[in-house]
Amino acid sequence: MLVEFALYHAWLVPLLPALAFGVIVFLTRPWPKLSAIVAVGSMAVACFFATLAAYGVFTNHEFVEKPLVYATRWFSLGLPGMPEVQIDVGVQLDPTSAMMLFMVSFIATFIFLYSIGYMEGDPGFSVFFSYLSLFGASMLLLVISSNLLQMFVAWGLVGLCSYLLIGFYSHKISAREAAKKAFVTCRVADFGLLLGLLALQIVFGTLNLTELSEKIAHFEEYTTFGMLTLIAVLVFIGPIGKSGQFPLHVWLPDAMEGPTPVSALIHAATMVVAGVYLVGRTLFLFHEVPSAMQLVAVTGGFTALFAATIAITQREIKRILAYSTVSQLGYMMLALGVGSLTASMFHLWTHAFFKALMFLGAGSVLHALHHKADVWEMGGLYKKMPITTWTFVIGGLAIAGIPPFAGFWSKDEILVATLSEGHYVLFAVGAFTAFLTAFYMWRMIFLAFFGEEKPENHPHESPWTMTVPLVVLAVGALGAGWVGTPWHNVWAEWIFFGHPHHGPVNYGAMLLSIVLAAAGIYLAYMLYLKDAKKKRARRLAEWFGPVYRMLYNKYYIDELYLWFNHALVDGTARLMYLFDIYVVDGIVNGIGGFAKLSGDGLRVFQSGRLQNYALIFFLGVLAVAVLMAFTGPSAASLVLGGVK
Amino acid sequence: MLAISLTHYVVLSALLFSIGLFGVLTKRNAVAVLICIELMLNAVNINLVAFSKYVTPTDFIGQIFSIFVITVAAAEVGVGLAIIIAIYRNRLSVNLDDFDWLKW
Amino acid sequence: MMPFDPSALTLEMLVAALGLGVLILGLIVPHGSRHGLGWLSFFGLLGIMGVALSMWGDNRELLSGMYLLDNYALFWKITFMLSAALVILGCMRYVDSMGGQAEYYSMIIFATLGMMVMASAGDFITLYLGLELMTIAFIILVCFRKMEAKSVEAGMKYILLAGMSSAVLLYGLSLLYGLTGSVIILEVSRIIALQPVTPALVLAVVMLVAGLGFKISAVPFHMWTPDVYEGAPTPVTSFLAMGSKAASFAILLRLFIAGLPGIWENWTMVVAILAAVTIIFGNLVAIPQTNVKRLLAYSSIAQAGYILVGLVTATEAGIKGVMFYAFLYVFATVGAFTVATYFYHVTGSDELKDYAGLSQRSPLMAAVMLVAMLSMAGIPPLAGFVGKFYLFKTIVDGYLWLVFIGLIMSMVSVYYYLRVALVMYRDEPADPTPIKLPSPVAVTLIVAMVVTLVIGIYPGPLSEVVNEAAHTFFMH
Amino acid sequence: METSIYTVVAFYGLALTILGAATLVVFARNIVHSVLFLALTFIAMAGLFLTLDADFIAAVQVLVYAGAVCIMVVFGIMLIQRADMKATNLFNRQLFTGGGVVALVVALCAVFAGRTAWAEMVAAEAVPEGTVQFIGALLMSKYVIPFEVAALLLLVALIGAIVLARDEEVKADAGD
Repeated sequence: MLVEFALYHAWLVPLLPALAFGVIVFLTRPWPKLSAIVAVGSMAVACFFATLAAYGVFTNHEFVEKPLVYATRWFSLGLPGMPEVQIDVGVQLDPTSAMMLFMVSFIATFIFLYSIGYMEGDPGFSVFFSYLSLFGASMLLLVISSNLLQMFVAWGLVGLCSYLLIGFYSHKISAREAAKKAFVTCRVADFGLLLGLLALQIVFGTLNLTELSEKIAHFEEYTTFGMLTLIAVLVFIGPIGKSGQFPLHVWLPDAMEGPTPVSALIHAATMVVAGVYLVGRTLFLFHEVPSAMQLVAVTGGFTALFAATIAITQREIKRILAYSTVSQLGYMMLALGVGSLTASMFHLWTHAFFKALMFLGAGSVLHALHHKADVWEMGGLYKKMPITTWTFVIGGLAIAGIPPFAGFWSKDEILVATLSEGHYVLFAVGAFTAFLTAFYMWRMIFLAFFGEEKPENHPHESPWTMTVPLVVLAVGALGAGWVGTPWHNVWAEWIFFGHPHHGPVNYGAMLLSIVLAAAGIYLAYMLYLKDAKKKRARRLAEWFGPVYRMLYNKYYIDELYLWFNHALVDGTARLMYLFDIYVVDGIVNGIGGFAKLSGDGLRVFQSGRLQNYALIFFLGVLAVAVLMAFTGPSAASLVLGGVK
Repeated sequence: MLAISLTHYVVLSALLFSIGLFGVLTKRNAVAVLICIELMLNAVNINLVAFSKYVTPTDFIGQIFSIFVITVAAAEVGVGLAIIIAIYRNRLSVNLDDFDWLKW
Repeated sequence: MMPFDPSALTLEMLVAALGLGVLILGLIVPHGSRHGLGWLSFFGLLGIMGVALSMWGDNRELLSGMYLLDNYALFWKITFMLSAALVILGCMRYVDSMGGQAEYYSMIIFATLGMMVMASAGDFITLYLGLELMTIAFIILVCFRKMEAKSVEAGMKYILLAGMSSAVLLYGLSLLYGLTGSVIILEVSRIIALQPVTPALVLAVVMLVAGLGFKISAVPFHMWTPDVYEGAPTPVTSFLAMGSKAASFAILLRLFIAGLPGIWENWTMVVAILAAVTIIFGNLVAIPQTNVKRLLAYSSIAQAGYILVGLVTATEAGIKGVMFYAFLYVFATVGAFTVATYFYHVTGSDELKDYAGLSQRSPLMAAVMLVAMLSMAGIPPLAGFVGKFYLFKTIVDGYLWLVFIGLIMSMVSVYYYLRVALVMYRDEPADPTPIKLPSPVAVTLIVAMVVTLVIGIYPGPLSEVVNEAAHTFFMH
Repeated sequence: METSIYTVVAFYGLALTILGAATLVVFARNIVHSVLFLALTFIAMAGLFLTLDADFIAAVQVLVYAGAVCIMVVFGIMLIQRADMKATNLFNRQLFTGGGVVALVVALCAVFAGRTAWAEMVAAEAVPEGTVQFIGALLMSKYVIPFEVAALLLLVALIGAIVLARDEEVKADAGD
């Protein structure tokens, strides 16, 4: 009964936080606590409905086969000589969107709760919650959209909210710059997406997902293969920006300037996966174009590796997490590119839990250390902050891919999918990235939470509003993957593209990924935890000469690793980083700068002197006359030839 | 024999229009610019009255049009002078080059 | 000739009577109770608007085409009266502090009358007189704060440049009359279609483009706009930005689409190029502005460029797009400028930096400003998005480059609109005292915001109305 | 159409007077002289209107322009420039650019208007004698709407001129 209601009123889920936004802005702004209650309450109720709806979808087998779609006419547009354009606004519920609906609202609820503790005492407390609510509403709207225009609107709103939230600490120049950068980069990408949508509308006459998927299945009736390829590439540009794929990932690490709950909400679990979700939603389009699939796969794989190499050298806790997000998003794209919606959405699902967990954990650390972010200056936090540490460790195990934690199952699924589609190079890239991921994550964990305690730090455990979400999410990070074990894969029966895929259990790949993850963790352990005496050892080595060094050849390996680390990985990462900040950033900033410069240049004409204006007016008259004489079909000959 | 045709009037009108325009573009005194605008409007009147005679001699359209143009022009001069007086009280100047507080 | 039926002029006569009544009452009533004149004007205009609504569907010609009564004209008249009423409602407090209420309100009403005459004008003479009635009333309004040097300077610039542009427009009209022997737009169009294109006709069109380009502030005929907008009293700027511009678009459509369809190949490309230049210039120069009124002036130039796009195809769809956009633009403009008016009334400043922390001082003002600007930037789901969509939809075939320019520049415009939003929402106010809004101002702001949101989310009904109005355009 | 030698002489004489006086309006260094030449231009133009069989317009031209407008302008000048009149009407800095633009505008008009076959459009009828009664009747019938609008326009201009040119003390009194 209630499930039925939730299924057919799924639009309530985005509407509730949107209402909360309005209520906070217009009514409860002067009372921070009340605003927080409104925001958290509305999101919790939305989550309740979302859960019911998801339950309804997953238990009802017909919705797995055929999505539940209902819509109302938004506007229609009739033009002479063109077919009527009808734009609907509606809800499309299928396992994918139901999963997202539940995941987004669930994680948002706990991040909202966490924010109460984290933002305590901030002067913009109410405003922050209003932005958060609007953000949640837009993201949920995006998730349930039944057509691409509606999705694009929500997509734009999500971008706007992220801009507001990243720049929330507007007194910091870096925050303002980061917000601007995020906005500009995403707008550049959105432009590509918009062109793609326009082309889809023009070619196929609809933006409804279900209609599009039917029409694109036999696209030959409407357009050429080349045009379809172009459309697919244009549509993909949007996700490149939103999901931080190379080369438009530059905004994502900078966006960590926002308050940490924002980072967790936007840049880990929800917003950045919008791009992945969009590609997943339009997979029927990409599926028709093998080269576009190739592009998605290669972009994803490259981004995964690229971001992981950068993450190794970073020092700030949130920056490491940011690059790891970029890398994990690359995995999801890779999975889509090899055609496995199942694996991609599975990784999206597990990643949401453990990445939100780790961001909130990082927030808890920053909260305790008064925003000291360098992992080299931390250490030994496990004594004073047990809950944060152990939940963070669970997150670390999950992202590294240690069974039975959630990340293992989904990463394994991606690797198996890559392998079974015959992409051996991409498989190698993915596997190596898995190793790197384990390494840099555990480097961070060992440095920050274990080892010697730094005397100048006075950490303390965070309040319950912050630790409860940590514990809940840790449970998720542990168990969220169990729905999709290779032995009994319920997940693949719900979420798939085309037909559910049941391959044999690939023990080889499984073993390889466990070994790689363990190796990464072990390496990190050797370098950063065990090696606390490294300096003393080096002094001894100098005293006793080469023989001693031979005896302690263990250090040779370390040195080799270190050399490898510094000279090669670090060097490459450094190079990538430079490329990043100079070339890619340069282009993005250059566009903005050009607009401003030309504005400055053009205003010189506005001299304030009236007769100057009159002069320009008549220059305009002359210009129009010349234009008229040469653009009109008959005027030029009339004027030049002369008809008397 | 050189007959006077419509073209003569059109050319005369164009020349008068341009003389007025020249004054508008180059005179410093606001009053001078105002009267040069009147010259431009008068050029239009020549056109209108000439067309009235040559094209629609019995309908008087052009003549009536030019009466309205004269009316509006007179009204404009009145308001323009009032503004010039007001600005003179403010800045003690009618030099148009001085009035560039509003710019960019 | 058909007998002249004075009842067809009911609206114009009522507005004229209202203007005269306000003027005379201003002489009679004592100083202390003159603020009632604002209410009289407001309710008078609302009442006349009610009469106008009852005339919907009455399509006819007066005096063999000299005066056209159709839904097209009626739609514009309602738009003008609506904007005049909203401007009056939003600025009463401001006018009370400025003085001269009777003259001020009656000038606004007479300017509205001029616009209404323009909307119905079927011949050049009526068109010219309507235009001049509006212009002269505006000139007086622009320098109404005559004790302030900037206001009078703006008036000076406006009257001299407007005089010059009317001379240019008239020159073009006179040539058109000379070529066709008629001043009635519909006859002119019939005769032109029969004749070959002559160079003088091309010259006439050039002059018309320039003269009307001045009124709608299309680049490069826009130079007066920023200066006059900045110097004029803010409510006047707001009325100038929407009323004057909308009325000029009304006659621009009549002259070019109804009057010159025979030679449309000659002017469509020019109009497209003008639209592109206007969009680019307005948006780029708006970026470095620091004065809110000036920023809005440049943004309104850019908006004129967007509206001009509707003229390019010279079809019913284009006319519809123009009317739709002009209507919603009224509300965005009223919202933004009423905020600016009242802000100036309270703080005496128009500088952007003084808007810092406005969201803390008056959440409603900041919200309305934000909604208005986002609508102008064309961000969904606000009205401006739908309007731009209708406009650009008409030119996707054949003028794709213009669509690209429009889209790119819309993105650029987001940059400076959001700069205002940032200042209002992020920065700390220098003086945190809350601004208390009097109820008329609050009502104006709320109406502007709600309409902008509603049209954006549910454009269906307005779109239907505009369809009907645009349909009657070709009936004569 | 028949053109007598008198019409030709009258046209060229009047045209030269108009253009010459207009040029002097622009080039005079004293603003009062400018206004006087303006009056001369207007009167010569009235003569031109007579050759075009527009006697009523000619009368209006003399009365409104040469009479009212010029006197009004002179009054205006007297209000703002009481002292030295010698160099009151100089050129500004954009003399040569302005001249260039005007030259181009002249060329534009010459090319476009000059190349048009105006002669073909001439109607073969004569203007009726005594235009006043026709114009009067038309103004009150066919052109009644512009006529009424013009009346309001004059009212608006009148009020505006009073509001704008009124002295500050009076304004301050009214504006409390």
